[in-house]
Amino acid sequence: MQLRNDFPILKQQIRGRPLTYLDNASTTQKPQCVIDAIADYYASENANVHRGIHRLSGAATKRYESARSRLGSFLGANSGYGIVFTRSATEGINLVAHSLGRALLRSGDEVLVTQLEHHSNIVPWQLLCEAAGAKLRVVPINESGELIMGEFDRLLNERTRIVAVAHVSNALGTINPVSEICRKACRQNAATLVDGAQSAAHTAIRLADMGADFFVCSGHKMYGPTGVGVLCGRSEMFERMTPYQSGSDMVHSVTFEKTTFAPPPHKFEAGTPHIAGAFGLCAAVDYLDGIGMEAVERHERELLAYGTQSLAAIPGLRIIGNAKQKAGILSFVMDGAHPHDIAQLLDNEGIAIRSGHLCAQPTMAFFGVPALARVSFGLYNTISEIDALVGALQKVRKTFI
Amino acid sequence: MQLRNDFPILKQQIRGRPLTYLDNASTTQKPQCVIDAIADYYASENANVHRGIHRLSGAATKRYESARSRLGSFLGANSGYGIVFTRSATEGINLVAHSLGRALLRSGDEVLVTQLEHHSNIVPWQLLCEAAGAKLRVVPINESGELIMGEFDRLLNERTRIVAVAHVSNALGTINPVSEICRKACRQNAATLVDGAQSAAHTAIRLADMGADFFVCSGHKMYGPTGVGVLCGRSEMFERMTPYQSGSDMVHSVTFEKTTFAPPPHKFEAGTPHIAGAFGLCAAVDYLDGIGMEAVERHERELLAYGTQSLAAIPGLRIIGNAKQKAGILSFVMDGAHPHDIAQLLDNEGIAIRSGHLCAQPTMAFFGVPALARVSFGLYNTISEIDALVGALQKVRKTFI
Amino acid sequence: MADSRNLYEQVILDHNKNPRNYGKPAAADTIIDGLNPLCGDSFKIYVAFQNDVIECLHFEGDGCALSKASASLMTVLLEGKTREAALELEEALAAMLKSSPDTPVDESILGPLAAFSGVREYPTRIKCVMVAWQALAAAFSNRR
Amino acid sequence: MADSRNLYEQVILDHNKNPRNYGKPAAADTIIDGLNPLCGDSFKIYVAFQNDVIECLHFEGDGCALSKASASLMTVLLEGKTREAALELEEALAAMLKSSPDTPVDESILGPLAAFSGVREYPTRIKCVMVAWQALAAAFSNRR
Ligand SMILES: Cc1ncc(COP(=O)(O)O)c(C=O)c1O
Ligand SMILES: Cc1ncc(COP(=O)(O)O)c(C=O)c1O
Repeated sequence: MQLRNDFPILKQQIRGRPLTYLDNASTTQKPQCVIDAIADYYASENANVHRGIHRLSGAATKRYESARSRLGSFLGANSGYGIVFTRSATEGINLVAHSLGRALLRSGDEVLVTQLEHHSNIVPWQLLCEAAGAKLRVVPINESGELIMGEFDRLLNERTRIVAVAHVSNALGTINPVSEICRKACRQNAATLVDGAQSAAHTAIRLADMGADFFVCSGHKMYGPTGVGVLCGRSEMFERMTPYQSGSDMVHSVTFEKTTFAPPPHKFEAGTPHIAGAFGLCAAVDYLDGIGMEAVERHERELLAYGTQSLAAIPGLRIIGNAKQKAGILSFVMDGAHPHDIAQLLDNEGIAIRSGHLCAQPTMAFFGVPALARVSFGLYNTISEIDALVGALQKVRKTFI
Repeated sequence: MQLRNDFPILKQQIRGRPLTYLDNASTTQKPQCVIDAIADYYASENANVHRGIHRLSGAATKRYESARSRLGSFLGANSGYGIVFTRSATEGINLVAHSLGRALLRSGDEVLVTQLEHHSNIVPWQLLCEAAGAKLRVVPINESGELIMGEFDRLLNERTRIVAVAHVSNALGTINPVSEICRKACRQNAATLVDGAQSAAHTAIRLADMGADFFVCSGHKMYGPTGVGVLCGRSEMFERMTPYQSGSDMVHSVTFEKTTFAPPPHKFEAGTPHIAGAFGLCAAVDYLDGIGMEAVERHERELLAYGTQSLAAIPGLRIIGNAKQKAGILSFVMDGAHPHDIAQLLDNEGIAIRSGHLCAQPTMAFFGVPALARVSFGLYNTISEIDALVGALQKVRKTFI
Repeated sequence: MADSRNLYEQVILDHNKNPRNYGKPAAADTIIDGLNPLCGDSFKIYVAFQNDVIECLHFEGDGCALSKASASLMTVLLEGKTREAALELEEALAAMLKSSPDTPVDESILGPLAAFSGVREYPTRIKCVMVAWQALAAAFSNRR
Repeated sequence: MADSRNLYEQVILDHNKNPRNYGKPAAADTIIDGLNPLCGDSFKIYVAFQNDVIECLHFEGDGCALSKASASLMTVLLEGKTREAALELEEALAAMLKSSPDTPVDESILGPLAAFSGVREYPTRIKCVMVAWQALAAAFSNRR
């Protein structure tokens, strides 16, 4: 596959074997163009943004703002949306929970999440509800790992003020019906946040069609740098929200008596932002669009189909999560072998997968497992890597039986 | 100067002239070793931390934790302190204002800042005081731009719960007597936060001797990457503080009924951190220690002395800020020429300086100026760059007279 | 300083050094604050109307050469104009500043404001030129 | 899988497959929770004392081969030991795991725990080996 050459890390050997990286839901590898965008900025354009008259600073400011609009176009946001750069998906959720949640939620109100959420889309709402005397309600899932939409309909009511849901479950790969959820929530006047950490780099996002009020994602899961994420939100919501972190860059004027704040998105970006991160992420989405998100999605769907079939054929292996709509994530358990030991033995073969509770303990609890082994695909993975995985899993079986 | 070669950007020409970068208080340039540390991580070690069994993840985790201790040793923190990676100095201050402030402050309590603070060390305390019904009090300065310590003594009282002060003023260069301030505040049982954004890369920090409860700084002002900063704080304080952002990595266990939190520093680092940023910052402080912070400080003191003398000789130019203890920052105004126009004309000569309110509007208000022109030195600046600056300022004078 | 001539045209240097209609007039119908927090530029603009027409404009405050010259030119150019005409000129100026540096400038509309065309090379300075104009436009749009 | 032999020594595979003292005993003086949130490992440890001596130890729960084998070996090794001796062995195990992979291992102190020396190459797994031990040590230290 030609595009594997774009990723320097894939040329590397792990103990004499090529790296088979199947932990893309945790973080993705970086193409050379992303690494170069970061290095070039530091080597020839480095300056702070929003602050200086000099040419480096002017250029950095301009490029930072155009990275902002580029991310908006990548996510299919129309002019009704604004883009805030965050550290991560986690920070985006915290920002909304703080700046919208504290103003919106009253005692007795409800926030609706699902049994499929990542901790980062649970705990901020939990703490918010505690602080506001509101109630956190949970849409349950079925044995396949799909949301029970009848229960969603029942739980959504006039007290529901916020609905927060993953686009794709990081633990099971389930693709949730987020358009339907946003449409129904909107009818009840509830704000919607879609956690796109696991979708943004794997399918074309059309935020305007999806209809979410907020969408968050993480650069490092999109072939981009660490320390940068995106919160895309409806401008009218941003206008109404209180600031989050405070300090320079988010103020209009400061006196000890009274401080006024800048309009969004700046209102939500206090202090010097991760400038190199924004540029690297911009390079990453250019790279993705160069391949085409449809092609990326198609490729990963093929890997998923082949992987599902191959893994299901291994005796004693059970795939957890069999939703009809699934992204390129395959979680499983194996008789007699703990997920950690599976991951460890695969690592010795140069195969990197994830194991553990996957930051989704409530999902683990539902399936009654303490941990899962998880394989997650990226655009550079291949059918022969899946064959190597299957061979290694056969060996794991023998070790622990 | 040999070490200029370590900085690729300094080899660059701006409109046919070499770049004379004198905006180091805004952000510093990056040595090649920092750029390499980031690029190498992405090209050959990229993985998430705290999350995986596989070797890349294990190596990243280990390196991330050792970057943490390296920053502690760089800042002269003893074992009573812990290190939290933040986005920036601004985020570090926000974290303390939130997680310590909300728990500590009662109506009628006081927070003490100074007239010299950067907006990032004002607004978080202002909002905190508003929320808590507490009072923000301000230590005034004299015409030289020094804190009036008699007033500090008067303002510090048994209602003072937090004292937040810049180590070095970014607007005037004043070095504040932070050890004395911390000692006196401690006697009144007030917590202390020292904003080291402008000191950490310019003088050896000995946090244990300084005695601050918290110290914050920004990587991008320390020859390191954007998007990473450090909050160093007393572990016993960290233990008592509530979490800040929430989500993965900062929890111990999560159920919809009850979530328990990880111990510090992890409690304060929700979501995937800026891993590459921590590694780059670690490379930056290794680089600084390689030169020796004493040598850095001595060099910048020489530049300041020479710069002060040279600028003072320009007719119509007035230096603002003449503290006896000053770091390598020179702010000034010129008759008939607005700071922005000075900066613009210098830019045409390839000289980058900063102009504006310098995110220190209260300091501007004190001196009755809307803006300042600011020259700020870094370890790579030279005497001949100051000569070039003086020549260019003479021309500016002619243009506007 | 060859380059800077593009930015600091003689008319700009002149209006900066000798701003027209500077200072607080005895009476005004509207007082508008123009603030550019990024720079610390801050102006007060005083407008007196006769029916729907701007009878006279004054300004005072502090700012860079670009913001000051632009405010000064504004007070000169808008005298005797309607609110609509003022808004149109503001839009024309904004559009010119956002255009690429090699686009020809329509002097028939912009008049002496064409002197600001060099600012197109310096996007961070656009705000300086616009600060007085934007404040005026915001106030006028509200009353439309 | 040559490499993995260092990590998964026979004694570990054996204690993982056939954990000793597994399950809830009829009676226990102390019940201790050992949790490794990173991994989802979770054990309950049941301790029965006779005077100051650990009469018997049981455990149950879920965890990886390393955590399970380590817990199983712990229940075997600490029977008849005092709290102090238990804490000492916990410290010796922790120290060994933190030592560099080429440091010789003192089998006279660690006995079969020496099988975990391969874990030194895999720092992320140290926690797995220690989870039961740390829980026990925390409970014992509190009572000292
Ligand atoms: C569904 C989902 N949401 C949120 C997150 C948090 O992402 P980050 O750690 O980058 O904030 C993740 C990452 O694992 C995720 O998979
Ligand atoms: C004294 C001081 N404090 C805080 C800050 C804020 O730093 P950052 O924008 O990196 O958060 C600065 C940066 O200019 C500063 O000079």
